[in-house]
Amino acid sequence: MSEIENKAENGSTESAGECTSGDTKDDKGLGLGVIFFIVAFVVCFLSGTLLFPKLLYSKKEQPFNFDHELHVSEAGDCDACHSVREDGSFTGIPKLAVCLDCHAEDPLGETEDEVVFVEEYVNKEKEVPWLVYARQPDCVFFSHAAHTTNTDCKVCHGPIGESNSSRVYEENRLTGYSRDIWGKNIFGIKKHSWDRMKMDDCAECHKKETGHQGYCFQCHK
Amino acid sequence: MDSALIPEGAKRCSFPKFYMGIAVVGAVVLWGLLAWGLIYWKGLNQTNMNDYYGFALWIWADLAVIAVGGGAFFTGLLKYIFKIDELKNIINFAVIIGFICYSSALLILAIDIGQPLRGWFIFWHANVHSMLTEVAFCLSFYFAVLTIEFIPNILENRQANKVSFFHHLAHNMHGIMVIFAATGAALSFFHQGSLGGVAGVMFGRPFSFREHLNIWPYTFFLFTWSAAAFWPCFTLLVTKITETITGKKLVGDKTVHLLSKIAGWMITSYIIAKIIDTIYWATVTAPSLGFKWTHFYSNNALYGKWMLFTELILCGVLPGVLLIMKSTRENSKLRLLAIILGVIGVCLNRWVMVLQVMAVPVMPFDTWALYIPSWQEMATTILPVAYGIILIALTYRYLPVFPQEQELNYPVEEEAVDEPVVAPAAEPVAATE
Amino acid sequence: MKQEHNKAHKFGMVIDLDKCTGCGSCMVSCMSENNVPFKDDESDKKKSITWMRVYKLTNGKSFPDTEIVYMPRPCQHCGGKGDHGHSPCVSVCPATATDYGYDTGIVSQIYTRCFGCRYCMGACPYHARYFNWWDPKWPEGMEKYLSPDVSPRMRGIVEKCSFCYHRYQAARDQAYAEGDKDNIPEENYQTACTTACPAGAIVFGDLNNPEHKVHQIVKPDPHPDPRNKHVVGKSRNPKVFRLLERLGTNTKVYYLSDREWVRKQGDNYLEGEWDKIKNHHGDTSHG
Amino acid sequence: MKVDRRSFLGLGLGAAAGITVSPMMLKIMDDSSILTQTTKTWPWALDHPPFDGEVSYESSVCSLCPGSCGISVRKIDDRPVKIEGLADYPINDGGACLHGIAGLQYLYDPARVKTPLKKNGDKFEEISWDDAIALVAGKLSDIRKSGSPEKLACIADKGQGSVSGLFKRLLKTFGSPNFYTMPSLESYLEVTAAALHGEGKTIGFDLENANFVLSFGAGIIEGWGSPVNCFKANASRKDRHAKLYQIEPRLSNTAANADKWIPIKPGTQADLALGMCAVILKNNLFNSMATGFTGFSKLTAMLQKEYSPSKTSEITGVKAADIEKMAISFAKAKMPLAVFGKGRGDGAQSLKEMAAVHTLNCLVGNINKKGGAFILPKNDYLEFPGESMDNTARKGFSKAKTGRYVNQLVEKVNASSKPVVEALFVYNSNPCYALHNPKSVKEAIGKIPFVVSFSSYLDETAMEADIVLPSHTFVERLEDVPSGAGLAKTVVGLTKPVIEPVFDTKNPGDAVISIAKALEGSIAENFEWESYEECLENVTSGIWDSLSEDGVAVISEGVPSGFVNVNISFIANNPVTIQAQGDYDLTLIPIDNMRLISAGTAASPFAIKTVADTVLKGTDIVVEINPLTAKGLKDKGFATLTTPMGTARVKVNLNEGMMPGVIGMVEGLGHTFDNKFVSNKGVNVNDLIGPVIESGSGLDAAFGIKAKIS
Repeated sequence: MSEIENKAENGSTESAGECTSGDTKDDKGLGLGVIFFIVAFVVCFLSGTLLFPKLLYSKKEQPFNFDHELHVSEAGDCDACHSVREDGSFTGIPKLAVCLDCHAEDPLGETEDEVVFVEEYVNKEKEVPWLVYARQPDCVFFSHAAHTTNTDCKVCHGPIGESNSSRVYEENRLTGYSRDIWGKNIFGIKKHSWDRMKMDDCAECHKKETGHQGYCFQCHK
Repeated sequence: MDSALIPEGAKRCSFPKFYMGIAVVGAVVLWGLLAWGLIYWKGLNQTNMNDYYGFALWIWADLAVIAVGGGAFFTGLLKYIFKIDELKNIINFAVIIGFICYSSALLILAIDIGQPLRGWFIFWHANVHSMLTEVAFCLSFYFAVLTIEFIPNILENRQANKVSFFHHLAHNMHGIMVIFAATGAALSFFHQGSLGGVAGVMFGRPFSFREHLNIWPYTFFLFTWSAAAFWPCFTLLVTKITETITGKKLVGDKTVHLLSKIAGWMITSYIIAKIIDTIYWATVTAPSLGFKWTHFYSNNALYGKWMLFTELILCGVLPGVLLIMKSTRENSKLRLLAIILGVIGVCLNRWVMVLQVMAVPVMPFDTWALYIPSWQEMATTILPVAYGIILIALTYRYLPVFPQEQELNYPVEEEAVDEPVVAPAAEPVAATE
Repeated sequence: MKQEHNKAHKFGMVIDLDKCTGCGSCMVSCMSENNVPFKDDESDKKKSITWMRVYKLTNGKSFPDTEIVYMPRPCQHCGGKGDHGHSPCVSVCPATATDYGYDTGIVSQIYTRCFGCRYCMGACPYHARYFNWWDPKWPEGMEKYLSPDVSPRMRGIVEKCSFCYHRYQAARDQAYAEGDKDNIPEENYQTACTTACPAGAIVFGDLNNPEHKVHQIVKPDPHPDPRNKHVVGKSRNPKVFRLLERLGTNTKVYYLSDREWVRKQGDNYLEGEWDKIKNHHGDTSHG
Repeated sequence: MKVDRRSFLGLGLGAAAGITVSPMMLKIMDDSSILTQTTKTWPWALDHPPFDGEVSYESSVCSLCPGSCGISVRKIDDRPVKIEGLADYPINDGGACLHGIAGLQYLYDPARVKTPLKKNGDKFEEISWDDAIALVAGKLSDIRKSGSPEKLACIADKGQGSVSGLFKRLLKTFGSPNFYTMPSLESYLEVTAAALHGEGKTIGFDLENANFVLSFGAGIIEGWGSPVNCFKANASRKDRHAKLYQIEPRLSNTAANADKWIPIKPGTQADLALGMCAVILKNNLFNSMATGFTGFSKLTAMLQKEYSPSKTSEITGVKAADIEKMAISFAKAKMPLAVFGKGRGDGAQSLKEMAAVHTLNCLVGNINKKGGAFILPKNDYLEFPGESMDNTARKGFSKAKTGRYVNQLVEKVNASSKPVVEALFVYNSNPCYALHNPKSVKEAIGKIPFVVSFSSYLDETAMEADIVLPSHTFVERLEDVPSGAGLAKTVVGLTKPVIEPVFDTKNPGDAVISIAKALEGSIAENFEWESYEECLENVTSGIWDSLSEDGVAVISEGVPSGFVNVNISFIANNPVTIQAQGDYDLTLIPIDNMRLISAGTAASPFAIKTVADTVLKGTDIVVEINPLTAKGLKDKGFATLTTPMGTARVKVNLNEGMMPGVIGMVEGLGHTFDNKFVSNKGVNVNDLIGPVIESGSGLDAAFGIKAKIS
């Protein structure tokens, strides 16, 4: 009550006092307002652009480092480990059993990562809990079989085969999905076809390649 | 206590009395908010809706408030475009009622959806074929327009108006209001219509399905027309209620008679169209789908032919005739009867076009589905009513809503009464500062 | 695009009501295949999610002339008036959460897009669409049997039969793996209800493919019905009918029965109308 | 510098504009909608969406009911996610019933017993397997030492299969003849075959080929026999132009699907069958072989006297002309077949009825003919090594069984003040639910000092037990599953574990072997297998190769050959027809519904979900009644149903498919164990019906009970 009253009082005195020189005062106030506006705008814009992603994503390390380049040179192309099964489904990240095809006997190499791999997983017969950068939400159906015949893995996954170490996995705290889906760029701007993996990116390519972005069920389940 | 905010020259009840009243209605609002909270927290299982009644009380309330709240756009249209100046006496109030109705409609829609966090999909992933998309867009834009139309009135508050910026803003906004009125009218035409379209396009539901004119089913036009026809009834009804509660005459008879006359002719023309539509539907559309029209009114506990009679004759033809005839129109009791019937009529129409549509079995082996809303649904439906009462009370108290208030209530002692009451209260304060 | 359209499938079903025993296998197979939840009390059938529901029809006669027939009702996958793909539900969804796949004729439902306005449910005369009034919950441990092929739903959204689209996805995957992506044998894509039916009452396949059994039974008429231009694909088998055909929904689920009263219950008829048109292959339209 | 409101306005607007222009708004909006998609946010809290992996299919056999269908279990890596019918399996060829399909729900059933339990006062406490076995063995040793080993009894669901074999072996070497099976179609077929064709035989019905099936209430599509096999045979009727006449008081699904439904007064099927026999005899439409049947002339004389069409019509309510017409078309049909076993065939049955119906088969000469009734030897593929018994065992085993059937056992236990049974094993059966008047069964079980249940679930009987030794469910266990249930062929399937046991349970075979070993001495000597697996391989050695390789062994198929002896003296003596107990005006009969399970196990949550609201509404059971009978009762309204055994609050479904004067109540509801999805719904119809023992056969033949409703 008293607040309303006070405000009312202030208002009345102000306007009473301002009556004569209202215009000049207005200008000054507006000028100050503009400065405040600009400062607030810049601060909020920058925090929304720079600080916000830092808060939104948590950083996680892979269980141990994985050298894709080395594996490509030793084992062969992507499909040496990530293959399409006979029934057309996709194996994704290989299971321990696949690793053991080569790593069965003695440790291969003397890296620390190999030690972790052997001690923590091979000896304990535990699957490696890899964090999957490209994991799509549960509602998405993606047929690798339909794409691998005419599309290079790189188009969606980027040059991951050339990497020597596993990069940090960034997890969206809200949704639990990998940052790779939205893309590194918080504005969603992409330079390469693999920079983002949202539905619109699929649709864009489908439109270009098949003339139609596809029906819902083509990619949803 | 709040006298400094009360419009100059207006008499209002004492501060405690006013807020006691607000508190009572506020309790109802809290009840509604509690129900809303429950619905968001626990989900729509808090309602009595089911897979047959996907649309129920809420959608009816939505359609009904939008129908009766159509006054804002129509008054705007008549005053600013058709230059019927007499309506200046009611336009502020019509805008407020419209604002309340449309904000309520949006509120109810927000409660009604199963995944509120995805509500924005309707805009972002809009399906242009859907009548509901059209509704959502028009409704939201029109609500924005209404807010703009409402702002000048708020700025006319005694204190706000003292700020020269606000004063000028309000003044200038009045000047360009014609643009908003035109925009509003166009938007309204479409969303009133598309609300009608919601039912009319459902070709799987022979009860609501209507033949189309181009892409629009007849219900599209009927809804727009009925909203245009019945809004004066609701505006007059709310005015009457406000007058009764405040004990003052707020709108001049001339305006009231004009509005009634508009209503009379619009209702009558609408109801003729509606009857023609009904006959066409009953004799051509429904039979072509294998239904005798009586199928939709039999073998259930609620939806009998009386419903059709009530909607068309009792709450359609009758108020139309009563309001057309000068003698009955200018008889305050009969006029009141007519506007009440009119409001019931349009609400009943919306009820039928939502709930009966869901109730009627379409598959020959299906059965009628009847439903009684849960308290949570009722509370959230009453919530906007209570909120509307509070908003009307506040605006009436603090804003110069009714331009005729002074001349109608204290025409002689205007000066004498006014000055002593307000001015002394303000001046000493200013002096001490 | 044009090419694709020429090759378009039109998946559909024909259910022999004389063979159907009302045993419920199709319902349970569907629920188990599609991760459909269940709750304590499922006896309020208006709040019970059963993509496949079996209706009990009676001829309305009294003892001992009563007859019963069971009618399984999955989503009818309407093609809409003129079979142009504007199904009753698809055309009303404000958020494009359901679409008509012109390549398959299957009406989709995207659970993550739907925001729960329920307009589609109002528009569907078959009550094939179900709302998740509750949070789906499984007893401890039971979530381990959930299939990864169909995403579990959340509360507040609509779900419905998809003709086990995930099985089509799997069949396509297999065809890709076998190097002949356009060749999906009839038996490779069958819905869960079809394969489960112990009476073999359900036949599923491509209505556009004359080699498929469903086409051979239904013999769909590719031309619009002369008596109702909205109706396309009417069966040329006099024992076959569709549900509410005259509404122009153009469903892809056909029913088969030797019994006339059963065929009559497939649609609404004015008095005397049925007798005039029943011989026009179980047909429906008015003059 | 004066900071006025305009500055604040600037600040606010600036902040708002800055946030709006930054990607944060859009991102949060997008993420919040994705948030609604992710499972972990929601109260139902799945930790993760269902894991994807490699798909594989494992074949096995469903042992939920005697149907013994082949199943194919779809697995994602190690996780079974779906059960489907196994294509080309000799019984079900790809089809599956709803209970089997929902089988995985039993695996994770909330009422499962997760570890051995010991009753302490009113409560169960968890104990280890070793302790539990030791405890059971200790108790049994005491009984044996007391010198009356026959006081150990066992109730199992069936007498066939190696697990039942192990139980029988344990009892025999322990010294008890008291092995009982729950009533089942299989046992009724054996009883009927024994009455007409001699011991050691069973009957198979060639439904797949018969072209005129006369079903005396057999719910051919309600779960009778081997359900999926019957579904298939029935569905093929349309293409084979075969006819089915269904004779029962209610328009069941079978009746609805049949070519003709003949409503009949409850409990008079035997009379109708005999009336038809009379017509056939009178019109000389019988097979010439029939004159050679033992008791033929006596039967002819009796029938002419007692079962003239008009008299039969009076008893049964079927028109005399219809009886004659039906009998004549039956006799003249190319491949006629009369089928007995009301409902599922596992409820109470009267031998008079079964024998009378089967006499029809014998008279028209369809025995061991295509499309007829096959007289098969009892399925005897198990080769247990001969038992070595000590004196105690020999003495005990040679004593007479306490009762002929479970019912008499219950009766005897209740009648005696001294313990007739000292210890009871209950395996795969739930007598405290499935027998008529379960209250008296519970009372009897309460009187038995030591009860061991081998159930997988804490069902009504397990609740009464002192020790629960939980069994694997059918998807976790290895077991041979012989077909019974009236099939025209003899098939043994192999149930295989498709998942590691979810809880600390055992294969019941292993549990029995462990108990036997703990009993030491001559008993242990008879169980010298390392494990049940070894035992199974050993005792099924004759068919093990095909069992283990194909998952199935077909023992006999096609029309059996050889002369079959027919003795119709039992029926020629015209035994008394059972009357319903009580003297109310109406008759309550149980209804078999395919979507429910009438035996001990409850239906799965999925199956319960499919049950119509005209059967179960909320927690109320709905009874069917003809509008003519339901004077003053409203459809969907409440009523009180009273029988001599008790009363129940029920809802009413006015149903023109119900014969006037009869009330139908579904079987399989009213379970009381701890699974909110399936329990505490409706009432158990067995609570309202008491056993009525048929003199001569000793069977509980209560087809219903007199009742009133108001």
